[in-house]
Amino acid sequence: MVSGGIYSGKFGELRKLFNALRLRGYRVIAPKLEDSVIRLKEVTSFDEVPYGWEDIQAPGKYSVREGGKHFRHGPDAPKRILYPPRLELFRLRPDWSVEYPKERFPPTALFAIKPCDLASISVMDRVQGGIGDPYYLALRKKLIIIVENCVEPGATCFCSTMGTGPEARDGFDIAYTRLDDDLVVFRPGSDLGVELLSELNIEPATDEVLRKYYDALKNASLKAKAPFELERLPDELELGLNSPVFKEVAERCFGCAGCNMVCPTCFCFDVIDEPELDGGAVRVRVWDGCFSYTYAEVAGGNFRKDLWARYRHWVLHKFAYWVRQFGVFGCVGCGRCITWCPAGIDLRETIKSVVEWVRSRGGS
Amino acid sequence: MEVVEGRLIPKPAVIEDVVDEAPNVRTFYLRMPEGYPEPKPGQFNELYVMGVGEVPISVSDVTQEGLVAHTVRVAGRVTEVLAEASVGDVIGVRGPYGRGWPIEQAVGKDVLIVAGGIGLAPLRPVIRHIERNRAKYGKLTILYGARAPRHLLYKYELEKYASIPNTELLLSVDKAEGPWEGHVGFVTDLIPKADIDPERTIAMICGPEIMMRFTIKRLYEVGLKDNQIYLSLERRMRCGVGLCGHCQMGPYFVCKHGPVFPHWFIKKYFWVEQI
Amino acid sequence: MTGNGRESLEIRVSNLARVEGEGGVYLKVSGGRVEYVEVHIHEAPRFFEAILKGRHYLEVPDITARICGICPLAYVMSSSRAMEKILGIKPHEEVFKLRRIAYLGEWIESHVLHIALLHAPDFLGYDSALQMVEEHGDFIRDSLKLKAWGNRVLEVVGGRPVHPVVFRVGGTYRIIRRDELLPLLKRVEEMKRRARRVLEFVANLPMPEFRQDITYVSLRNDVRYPILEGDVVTSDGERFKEEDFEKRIEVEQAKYSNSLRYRLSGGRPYCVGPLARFNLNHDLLAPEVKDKLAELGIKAPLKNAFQSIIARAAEVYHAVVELDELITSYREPPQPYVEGEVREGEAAAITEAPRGMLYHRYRIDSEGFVRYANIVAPTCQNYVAMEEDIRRLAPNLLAMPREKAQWVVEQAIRNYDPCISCSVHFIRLHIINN
Amino acid sequence: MMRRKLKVAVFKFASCSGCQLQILNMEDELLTLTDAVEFTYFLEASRATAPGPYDVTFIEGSISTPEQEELVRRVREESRILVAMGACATAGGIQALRNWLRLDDVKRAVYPNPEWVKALEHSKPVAEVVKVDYELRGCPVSKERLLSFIKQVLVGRKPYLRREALCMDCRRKGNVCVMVAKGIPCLGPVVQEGCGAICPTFGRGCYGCFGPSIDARPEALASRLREIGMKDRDVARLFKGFTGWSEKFRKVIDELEGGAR
Ligand SMILES: Cc1cc2nc3c(=O)[nH]c(=O)nc-3n(C[C@H](O)[C@H](O)[C@H](O)COP(=O)(O)OP(=O)(O)OC[C@H]3O[C@@H](n4cnc5c(N)ncnc54)[C@H](O)[C@@H]3O)c2cc1C
Ligand code: SF4
Ligand code: SF4
Ligand code: SF4
Repeated sequence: MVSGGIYSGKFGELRKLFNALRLRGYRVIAPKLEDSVIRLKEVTSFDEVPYGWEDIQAPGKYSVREGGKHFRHGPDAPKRILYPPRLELFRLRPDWSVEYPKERFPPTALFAIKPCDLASISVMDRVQGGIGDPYYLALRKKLIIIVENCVEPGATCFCSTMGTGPEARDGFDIAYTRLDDDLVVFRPGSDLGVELLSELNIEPATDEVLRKYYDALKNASLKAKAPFELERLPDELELGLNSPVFKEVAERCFGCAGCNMVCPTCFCFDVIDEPELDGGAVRVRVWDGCFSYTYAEVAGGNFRKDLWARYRHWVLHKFAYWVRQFGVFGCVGCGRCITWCPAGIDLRETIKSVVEWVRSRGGS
Repeated sequence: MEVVEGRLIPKPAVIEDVVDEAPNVRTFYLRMPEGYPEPKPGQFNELYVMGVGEVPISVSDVTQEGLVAHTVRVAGRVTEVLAEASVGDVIGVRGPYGRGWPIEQAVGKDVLIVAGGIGLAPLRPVIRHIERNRAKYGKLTILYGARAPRHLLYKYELEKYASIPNTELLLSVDKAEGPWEGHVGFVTDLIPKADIDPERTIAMICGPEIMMRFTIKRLYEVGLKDNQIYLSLERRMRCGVGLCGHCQMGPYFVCKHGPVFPHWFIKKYFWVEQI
Repeated sequence: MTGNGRESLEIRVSNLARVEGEGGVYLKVSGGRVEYVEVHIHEAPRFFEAILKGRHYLEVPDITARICGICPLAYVMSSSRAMEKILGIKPHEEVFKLRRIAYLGEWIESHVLHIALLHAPDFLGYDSALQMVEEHGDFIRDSLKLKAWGNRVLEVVGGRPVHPVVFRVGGTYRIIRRDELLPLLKRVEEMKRRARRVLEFVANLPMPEFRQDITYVSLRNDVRYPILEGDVVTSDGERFKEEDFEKRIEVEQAKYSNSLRYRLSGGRPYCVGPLARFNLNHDLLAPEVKDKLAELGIKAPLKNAFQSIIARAAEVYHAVVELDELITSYREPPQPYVEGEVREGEAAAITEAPRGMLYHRYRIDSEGFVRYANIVAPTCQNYVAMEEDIRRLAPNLLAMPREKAQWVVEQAIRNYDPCISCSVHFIRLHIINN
Repeated sequence: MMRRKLKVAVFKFASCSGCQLQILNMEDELLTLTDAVEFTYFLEASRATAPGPYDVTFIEGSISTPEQEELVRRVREESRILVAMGACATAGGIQALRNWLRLDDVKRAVYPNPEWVKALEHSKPVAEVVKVDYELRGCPVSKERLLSFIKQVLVGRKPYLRREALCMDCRRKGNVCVMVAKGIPCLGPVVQEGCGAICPTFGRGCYGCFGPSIDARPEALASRLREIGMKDRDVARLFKGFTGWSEKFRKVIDELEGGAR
């Protein structure tokens, strides 16, 4: 019997859970090791999920090794699935009638995603969902989420600062935590989660298990910290708009917009209108990013022609403007933009330096 | 199988009239598609040329017959093709979008319009509105500057603005080129020349950003406060409805929080370099 | 010389059309005697030999690929094989298969381009293939589909048809998965059908009467139709190792040409390419190709240069059949590539580019940087043969209207599918040696 | 949308013919395209040639001999829109590597009779000789971009193709960054998108065939590559490829090579 409590079971129960999802007809998207990188891909067998592997992340560096206990998120975020990088929106025939691509949005389960990525979905819910992006909503409606809490955050993770991890708070169907080799703690987060868990061989967690569980998560949360606090951060950053830090960091930046692309919440897009030989046209939406030169370019000028201004906009958007726009931070602390930055720039350091600059000038 | 209809779909509108306003500037009067809501002064539409692309263009008039005018300056790829369109052609439209001028807040007050170049286009509906509801507003002052006399918009009705009761019209050009009775210099130079009552004026500004910054400084000098100043901003736009992210200015999406903003609202960001 | 009254003829085509690159042909016959035949190459020299010096061995395939956009893979393959010999690398068998797959894709793409778009119009009197669509639509469509499929093979295996990116010395940059290749087979039967039809079409083209007296040269390995490996064989009965190639040829530079030209020892003009390969290896063609040829009454050897189009079409058909086998049997290799021991050394390799044997020789230093390079492209080897053909055609030309004569001269050159871009970059080069 | 057929010319200069081949590689579209486009000068495809003026002229290849310099000037006069197509025409191409060497040495290295061979001191991009209206980058150009370009001209708009960093396309495509995951040097961050990020897709770093992106910062990439342990000369060689002669890359190369030219 399962209701909204905390349960524990053996590792094998995860396999059952995975299979249950498949049996219910879900397309299961899960971490999967491919060419030495943990991707987020469709997975057809539980054995493909890289339990027993660990990733090692650092600014501008990524690798995996076998034998580690805990994998974390790789370069792919749920954004890739819910908000595809390239989407044909419609075609116009020469007589202006509209033709929609017949896209299929199959019911999808995200399995073993991380709390930061879960949080990124709730950020997207406020952004894309809030503005009613129909493509997003069509996929989102049918999404089921099984999240794996983080016992061992990585070196670029700072979810506990951002308040998004290492333990998932809400918005999931099931959250599980691997405590040791054969002990898994489960928590349902929705009716569907309760229903799925009832099919497993699990029991209410004993006090001992609970203690272990809380300890593990507490420990983890001490690790996933950034060298800054959220309190007053938006205001402090806005006071730092003229800080030289942005210019200094931008010296090392390539402006490749890789961070925009890997960030699980960056949502900007470009619209590409293309004529067809028959006199009609097609409109395509592709991911864009504020690092790209043309992003703020208009006929006759560019509002952010210098890279430092683009860099500053990005940092400010994530940590200040976003809060004003959507009531949450635009960053979930996943650290992707740090690991996957080919220049190895560490966002946490930038923020820390700006805050220091502001404080040194008596601001805040 | 599921077909998802998105937003961002232009609907066909017919061009009913085209007026050449100035070199490289033309006004298109459009018969809008069914269901198109009446635009408010300061709002804009996304105009689309089949296969060419889409541009945000302010509504510059709504005629008695319900045609919606757009005054377009050739600036780049889309506007260049758009400007070639002629009567009978069909273009795509979406809108109206954005928040317009504070015509409600300005009821009972004096209205000061400061426009530079193409910036008069989004303000023309304000002039029209005041003209049609003359009793509701105080003094109307129109300060308008262009590069040269031939670049002035709406030449055929500009002078008529001056004959709207209780209205002052002052013109300025950067360079006179031929006979010219108005001011030569910056449009901002007209501010001290105009008769402005700082206690009861609402200022509405549209033009290039530096012109707007100078204007604000001048308005401070004559005693206007931030909450009396409104300006219409321009940013790159790819969607017009707050989805694509491009038009952000600080935390604001110019397309949906603007394009018209009270100055106090955006002051913190508006003056920051390359914000 | 001939009864048709005309004794002299002068033809000057300064810009040859429907060839890859920039060249011209000049012919002067007076008093019934051929005064000169000159195939001019005014393609600008690009000095690859000089550029290569000091480049790392891993970069050589990518750089030499740019000699020719039509057969870039041939350059990648010849240079990779030469480097592998130096470094003592033996690529995995499946990598070898993959190379052959890509190479055959390139053959199809390049051959069909020539057959349909460049050469066929000649036989029927069209200026371009696009004009043929109306009357010979099926042939053009078959050809375009085949060409697209050949390109598709290259895209799947190498990323793009022109200058594919995946091949490197020792193998590929990443493992090409079997599941990436298999979808190609969906259309393979259709392609066989189209290839048969193209072969039929070209076999029935009106052919000018002409018999070459020339030596054919190609690779031969006695196991497979030659592409990536073999000894050099000639129709004069010689057989020697690729390493010895340079010893068996003579090089000349003509003042009117930016390209060097080659003869076999003893000053013999020779020809490489589909006709030569076909004549020397027809026994190794796939059985169904042989059957089809027999049905069409085509017997090897083909000694009429105009029939090169038939050899090409036969090779296209063969390529589709072999691709079917290769893709079906392909298994992913354990490693994408084998790393060699970087050491000083020198080696040569030949592979069969669509237009014939492509010879590369390199010397690298102990850090893997190129010290010396020599490349002999197929087309340079054929210039003498082209001139020879035209010389032999001269009597017939005198009997033709001028327009027609000029056309035939051009066609005689197009018979070789000359790739002029390739040909100017190779000279017997002695890279500055320090 | 299409009124009269667009007159298109294709001229070849010093090149490998790969870019013009990309036109013939549009197998699926070729026949439809010829309804709207007339190739009035395209030697590789047709014997029949018509004199200018041309609506659109695609130039393949770099300008590397005195005759070519002459010819391209004449072609410019005959062309309404002149498009430099491919790495050779836009950046001098791989043959521009000789620009770092002395021409005499180069000639002597290659030809037994160097005095017979005429060449300019440098292999130049077309824009160094005449005004170029558009650039279509790549070695070779991308077929998709070429087609899109032609369609945009047909519809009457000034063609536009994104020119941001390749990384964006690479990551959109779902590639794993080879620099980060494998430590493979990649020019993607400073190279213009357009190829579809093929090299990273096939497990290697970008070697630069599309040349610098719109706001490229090759100097930043160069210092990062040195920071992760590459030698100056190897970094220089990385940039010194198909588009090495482009202004931005040239600058970095010269700095790394100590200004030696
Ligand atoms: C709210 C608003 C109202 C406007 N009203 C008018 C008007 O009434 N009359 C008028 O002539 N112009 C107006 N503009 C400016 C007009 O939108 C640009 O001149 C036009 O987008 C240029 O497009 P283009 O394709 O010709 O130029 P390109 O430089 O080729 O631009 C390509 C694309 O970039 C974007 N873009 C470029 N410049 C701008 C810009 N200034 N603003 C927004 N997006 C841009 C567009 O999406 C455009 O399709 C307005 C702009 C905004 C934001
Ligand atoms: S800004 Fe960086 S750390 Fe924050 S959510 Fe985006 S990618 Fe993750
Ligand atoms: S692989 Fe290269 S192009 Fe792709 S993201 Fe990394 S640096 Fe950029
Ligand atoms: S990734 Fe770079 S080198 Fe590779 S094809 Fe694209 S532009 Fe060329």
